[in-house]
Amino acid sequence: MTAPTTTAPAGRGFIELLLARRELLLISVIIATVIIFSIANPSFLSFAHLFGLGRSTVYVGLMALGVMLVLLTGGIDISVSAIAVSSMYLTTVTLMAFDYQGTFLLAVALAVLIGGTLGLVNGVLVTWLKLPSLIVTIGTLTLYRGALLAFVGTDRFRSLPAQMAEFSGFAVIRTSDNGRMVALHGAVLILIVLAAVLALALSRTWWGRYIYAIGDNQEAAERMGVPVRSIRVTAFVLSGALAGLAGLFYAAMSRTADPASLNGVEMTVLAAVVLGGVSVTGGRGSVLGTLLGVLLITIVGSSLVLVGIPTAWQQLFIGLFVLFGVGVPALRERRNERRRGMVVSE
Amino acid sequence: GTTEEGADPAAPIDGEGGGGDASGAVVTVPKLTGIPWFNRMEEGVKLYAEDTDENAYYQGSAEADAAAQVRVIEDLIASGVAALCVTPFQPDAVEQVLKKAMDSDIIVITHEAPTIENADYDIEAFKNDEYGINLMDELAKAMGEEGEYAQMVGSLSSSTHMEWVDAAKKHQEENYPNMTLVGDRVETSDDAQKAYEGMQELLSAHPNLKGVQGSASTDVVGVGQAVEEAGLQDSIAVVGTATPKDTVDLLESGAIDVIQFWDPGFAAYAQNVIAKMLLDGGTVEEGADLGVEGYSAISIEDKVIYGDKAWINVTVENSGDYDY
Amino acid sequence: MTTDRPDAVAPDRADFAVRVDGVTKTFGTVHALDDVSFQVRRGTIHALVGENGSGKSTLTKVIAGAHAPDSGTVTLDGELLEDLTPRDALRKGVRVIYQDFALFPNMTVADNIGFDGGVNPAGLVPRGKNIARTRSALETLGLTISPSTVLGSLSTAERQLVAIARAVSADGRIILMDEPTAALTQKEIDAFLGTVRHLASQGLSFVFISHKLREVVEVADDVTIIRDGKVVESGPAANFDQERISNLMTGSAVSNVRRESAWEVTEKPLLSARQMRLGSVFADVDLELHAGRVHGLSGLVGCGKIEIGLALAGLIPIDQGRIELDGAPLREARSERTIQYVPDDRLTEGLMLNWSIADNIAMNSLDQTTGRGGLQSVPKLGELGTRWKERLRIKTPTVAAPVSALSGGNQQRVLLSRMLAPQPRVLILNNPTVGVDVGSRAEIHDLVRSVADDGTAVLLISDEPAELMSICDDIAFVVDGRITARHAADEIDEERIIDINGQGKAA
Amino acid sequence: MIEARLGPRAHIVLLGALVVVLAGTLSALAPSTFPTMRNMQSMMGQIAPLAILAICIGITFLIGGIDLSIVAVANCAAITAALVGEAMGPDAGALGIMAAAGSALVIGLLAGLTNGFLIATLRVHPIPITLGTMSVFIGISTGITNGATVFGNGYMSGLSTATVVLMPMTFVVFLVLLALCTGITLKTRTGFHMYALGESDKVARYSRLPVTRTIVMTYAASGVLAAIAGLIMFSSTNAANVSFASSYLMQAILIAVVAGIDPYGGTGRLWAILLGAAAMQMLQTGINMSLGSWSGSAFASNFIWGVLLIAVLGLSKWLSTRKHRTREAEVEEKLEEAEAVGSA
Ligand SMILES: Nc1ncnc2c1ncn2[C@@H]1O[C@H](COP(=O)(O)OP(=O)(O)OP(=O)(O)O)[C@@H](O)[C@H]1O
Ligand SMILES: Nc1ncnc2c1ncn2[C@@H]1O[C@H](COP(=O)(O)OP(=O)(O)OP(=O)(O)O)[C@@H](O)[C@H]1O
Ligand SMILES: [Mg+2]
Ligand SMILES: [Mg+2]
Repeated sequence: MTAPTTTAPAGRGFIELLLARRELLLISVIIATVIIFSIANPSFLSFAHLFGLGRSTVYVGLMALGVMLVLLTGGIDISVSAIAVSSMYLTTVTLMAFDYQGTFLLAVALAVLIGGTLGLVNGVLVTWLKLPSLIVTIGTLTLYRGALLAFVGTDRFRSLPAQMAEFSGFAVIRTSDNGRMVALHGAVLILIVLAAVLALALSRTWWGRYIYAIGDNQEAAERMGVPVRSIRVTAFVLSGALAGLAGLFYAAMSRTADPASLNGVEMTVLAAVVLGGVSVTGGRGSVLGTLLGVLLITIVGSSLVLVGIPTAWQQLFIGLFVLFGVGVPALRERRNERRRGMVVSE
Repeated sequence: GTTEEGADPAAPIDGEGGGGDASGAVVTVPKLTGIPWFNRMEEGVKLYAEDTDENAYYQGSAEADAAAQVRVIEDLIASGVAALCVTPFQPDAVEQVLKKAMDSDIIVITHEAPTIENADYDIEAFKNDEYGINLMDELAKAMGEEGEYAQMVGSLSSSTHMEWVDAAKKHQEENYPNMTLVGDRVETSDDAQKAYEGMQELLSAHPNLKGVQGSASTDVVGVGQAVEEAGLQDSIAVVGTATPKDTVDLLESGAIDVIQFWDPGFAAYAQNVIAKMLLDGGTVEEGADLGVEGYSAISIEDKVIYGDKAWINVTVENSGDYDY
Repeated sequence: MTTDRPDAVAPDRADFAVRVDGVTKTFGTVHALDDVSFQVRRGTIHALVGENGSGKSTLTKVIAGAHAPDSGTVTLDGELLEDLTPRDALRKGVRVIYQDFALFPNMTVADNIGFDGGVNPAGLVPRGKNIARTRSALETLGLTISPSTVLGSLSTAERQLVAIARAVSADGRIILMDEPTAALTQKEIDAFLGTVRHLASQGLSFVFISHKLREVVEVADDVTIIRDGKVVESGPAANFDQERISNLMTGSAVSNVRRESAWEVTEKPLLSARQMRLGSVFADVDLELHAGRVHGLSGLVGCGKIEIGLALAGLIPIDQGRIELDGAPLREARSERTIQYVPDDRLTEGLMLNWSIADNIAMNSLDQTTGRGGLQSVPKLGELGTRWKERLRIKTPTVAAPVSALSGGNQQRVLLSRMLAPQPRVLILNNPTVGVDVGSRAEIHDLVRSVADDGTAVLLISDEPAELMSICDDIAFVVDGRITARHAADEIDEERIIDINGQGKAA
Repeated sequence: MIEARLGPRAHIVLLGALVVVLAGTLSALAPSTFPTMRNMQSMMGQIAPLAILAICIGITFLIGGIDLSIVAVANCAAITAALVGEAMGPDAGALGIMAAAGSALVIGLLAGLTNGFLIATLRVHPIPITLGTMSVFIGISTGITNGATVFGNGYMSGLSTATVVLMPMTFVVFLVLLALCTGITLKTRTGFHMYALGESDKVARYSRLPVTRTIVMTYAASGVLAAIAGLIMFSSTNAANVSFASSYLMQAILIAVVAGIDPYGGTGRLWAILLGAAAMQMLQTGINMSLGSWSGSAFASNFIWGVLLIAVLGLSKWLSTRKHRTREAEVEEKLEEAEAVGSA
């Protein structure tokens, strides 16, 4: 080619590579954190702690995958925590009304269905009313939760349907750690499998390409024949369905159906997703990055005590990680844009 | 001020929606609405209203937020209630709005806030240190009076929780020399999931842990679940404040040994009785019987009214006796 | 009109790959297409020519289903399609190279070339096939880009080639190409046109839009000329030569007015650049702008001429070199008001489309709309707007109307008003007559000349040789980020300009 | 001339009507308690800090941004005021008040400058940035206070108890700030730049408006306003805690959006926040008063808010697109007339 080209980013050594691939940057940060933490307290690397960490990532991780999808299309979904709690509670209340004692799968199906429906409402409001998704989902956030508490009930249930309660003990690996039974919760595997399926769908199916295309350049996507509206709706529906699943898992794993729970989780989810490198303007981000973002936030959120930092400082670290994770790649991007004469400054 | 009207005996008692007339009413304000503990409190208020035919009802904010509670109280003052029975979310945060209420001649009775300034009376089911000491006795009994234990509180800024754990710790140091407190107090934000995660961390950090004392009503729920999953029902003792309904399964499995609580419904009932007494121009006497379980011979210290050690201990044997 | 123009060449109706009948398309208040009829014979290359803003792209978009026409019909491959959508057009084998490329910057080259918006979303992406297809497409065009490069890191010319590769590699039957050669060097153009001819011989049909008339007469089988949204002439290429085409495009014999009243070159330039360099965008650039003179900057799309203008305006930083205004470094010269830059894309870079005309004009002259107490005054805003409305003859009943309600020419006048209102000493214009009709264009040219006559230093960046010829005093040529030649405007002609630009790096 | 910047008039009419209908209905439902001076004062006092936070959202919306850190900043500022007040001792008097309030405002300013600086230089969307700084500010406040409530010595309570012309002082502070911000946005160059930046940051940059300065100033103002809201909350509770008012962020956003300020920037009237805040407060008070004894009442207002938000925005969008079309048609008509006259 004869026109001026930019130097390939890979040519600039390890640091440049790290900065270019958010996943690599996150992995390095996570490895560094793990090394530091396990030096400070070797029990960080115990099965008990690692399994615990895995379990803590589940519900935030599921919601994060959904939010990631919506962000990829250039929208935003703030309402996931309300969808999660609504589907979980409605499912539980319904099952308990019928004194249901059958398989947990029905509960899963119901929660996913309710979550998906609430997500569909978001999607339809966004695409048909042509309102910004930020506004719509802030509206439905308060609406869903308000409706749930005002019209469905506020009672917290601790005696869940038997199969649902049993799910809290659903373990895939069991071992004994200092005489204590520790188990890797099955939900961790479910999260990983779902994430893998989603990652495959995003990279291998046209649906996935369309999700990225819409966030990347919506006009081009329209001109290339992508059914933009319906694809955007699917992102909201999946986000709702994943949130529904997250809510159900949260309730089953804590064996409590509490309609007041999960309040404010949307902020943690959003923080994890943007830390994972998903662009809030769409078109960029990956499943792996999202999971790594969730993992990093979970590590910071649940291991500081182990290394002797008071929980009080936890938020500070999360904030710094987010700023660092978002800021450093941005600086690099700005520099590249500058070099290519793309930035119009004052 | 509207106190001259007193409570209107003819006012309808309103259970399900509809506009209850606020003016002249005695209104009970919980920390927040929608959690079982305060749902029970609401039942107490309803019971009182039925028993006495007074215009008494229950109203609170949807959020676990001191500022939101203040706004509910503001609205109630503006709508001309006669008396407020408040369980402050954070006692110090409501001082000013309660002062405003007192300045508008509204009777103010608080609960779970023995140090409050702007109230006619505060009512406590018991003395907090005695409650904490009793919890420690239960814990020591379950641990065989030896080993490491940890303490959890809903929030480090909750004065009652802190009084319980402080008194318990002091009592342990004086009476159970073979027990040791490990770790910082774990803060759980009244969230069972946080308590669960906190317990997992405690187990990792202190493999020899033998006991846990919980404070918030969600603490032992999370802790019990962690214990059950770790298969440590028999080696770790768990005691703390909770409601029977929340813990029945964990008590049965042995993950929780003892729960201790008081009945928020009766406390609210007692608050309402005192409020009514004051509205009628009466005074509260030492040893008086408020006509509700646990408050048959109250004691008064300064502005704080104590019930007769009105706490309840529940183990697996009697867990079926309560439906809240 | 041409609607029922007898088809001397192809009498059989079904032989048309594309047939457009009576299409009208209005945006806001203006007719972008006015009762246009147009046919493309199967297996031919049909050139569509017209001035900037005459409606060529709009027609392309109507055929591709990207714009719904207000009235009229589109027939593809003999099938009349109601409510044509991009999806329908794709199914009928229509592939488009859009003028703005319509690519996905965050995706790789292979993902862009293999992208297919018309299939079932649940289907699998044939990744291996896409990569193979990408390889072969890039090869045919003589490209050495790796298929896994992220598109966003490519240069404009490379992106254009990717867009071409995408259109020709998919199994389309009708290919619409909106200025596909704008960013390419002569060598690349030759390779590209070879490919097009080859594909046409295999039965593919092409619509080819270009401003380079030489290419048009060289490659086209048929030619249609469009002016102000109307078809003015259509027929076999043999009927046209370059001269005739350009006369038909502009509606009159081109009056090659040259500027004569230029000021003498003064000893000290008003704005000067020495050895400017910016990354891989441009290097070793020396330029001097003198009061009262119009300096032209010519080059292919993406050659760096626009960035040079931006750098001179202080809008992008440079890595090396000095820019001086009146002998003082630019940063210290506080240039905000003294240098004004007029971007070419008035829709996204120049104007606040929803805002009123007055607001747009006042944007850079808020000191003139300050009323009592140093506060902004709405009446004064209106006065300023009205003053400029009259001065530049903006056709609008009120300056409170939104800019979006104006025609392209009038929008451009609003933009120029904004830039002239603060009375700049240096004016940098980037294609100031894009999408502007002939009359307005002449007026804008007059305006630029008169602004220069008043002592302003003007830098004119233009893709149009005719425009450069008609207003510039000197012209510098940018190839691959370097100034390769400088000529006085009266030394050269349009052909020569195209030649110099097309030389590429090799030269 | 500036109508495009203000946004559709239909919206204001709609919102105004909503406020009037709400006031009328509630007065009719509770004639002895709702339309009383005491209740009006109480409502004004309650809404003041929230409404000031809504101004923060409003001005950042105007430039096409958003500030998620406001509640964290408000609490940070209140905690600072409490700690400084404590350090000055109970007898510091006016000096103590000034030091406490001053340091809170400085904290707000610093927080805002940090936000603005990061957003302007990194050019990252403000959501991730202010989400990050929100966590940082919460983290610092939690770390310093250990999560505990810190108390004042009552010297600020004057702010929350004083009244001016029958209105609570805090509400007057809100009105003054709102008037100031409305004036600045509509009447000054900076305001023009804010609108321009929100309408299109690309155009603003190409036309050399001081973009960085505008961004930094707006977020700085947001920080200071948040600090003032924090001081007001502190004055009315005499206590500060990192978790106070956690529900205010979403509510402030709701008010700003309902007030018709476009979250994508460039359009809106700040003063409409008064209407939005009034509607929100009346709704809440109305529900508290008329449905107080229904156990769902505390949540019903959230539900109604969600419905209202989507309804008001959907409706005004619909009305304004219709209006937009008619406006363009009008211009076209006039143009044609003018041409007819010209050619005649
Ligand atoms: N998206 C748009 N928004 C507003 N106006 C538009 C848009 N697209 C085209 N136009 C207007 O329609 C007119 C016709 O534009 P079109 O792009 O069809 O011209 P063109 O002949 O392709 O010009 P060029 O040679 O510059 O590409 C232009 O003058 C422009 O002002
Ligand atoms: N996609 C679009 N969306 C909205 N408006 C558009 C679009 N495309 C074009 N326009 C509007 O259509 C008009 C473009 O018309 P165009 O430039 O072809 O007019 P014109 O007749 O050539 O006018 P002039 O003679 O002044 O150049 C402008 O008003 C432009 O704002
Ligand atoms: Mg035109
Ligand atoms: Mg075009």
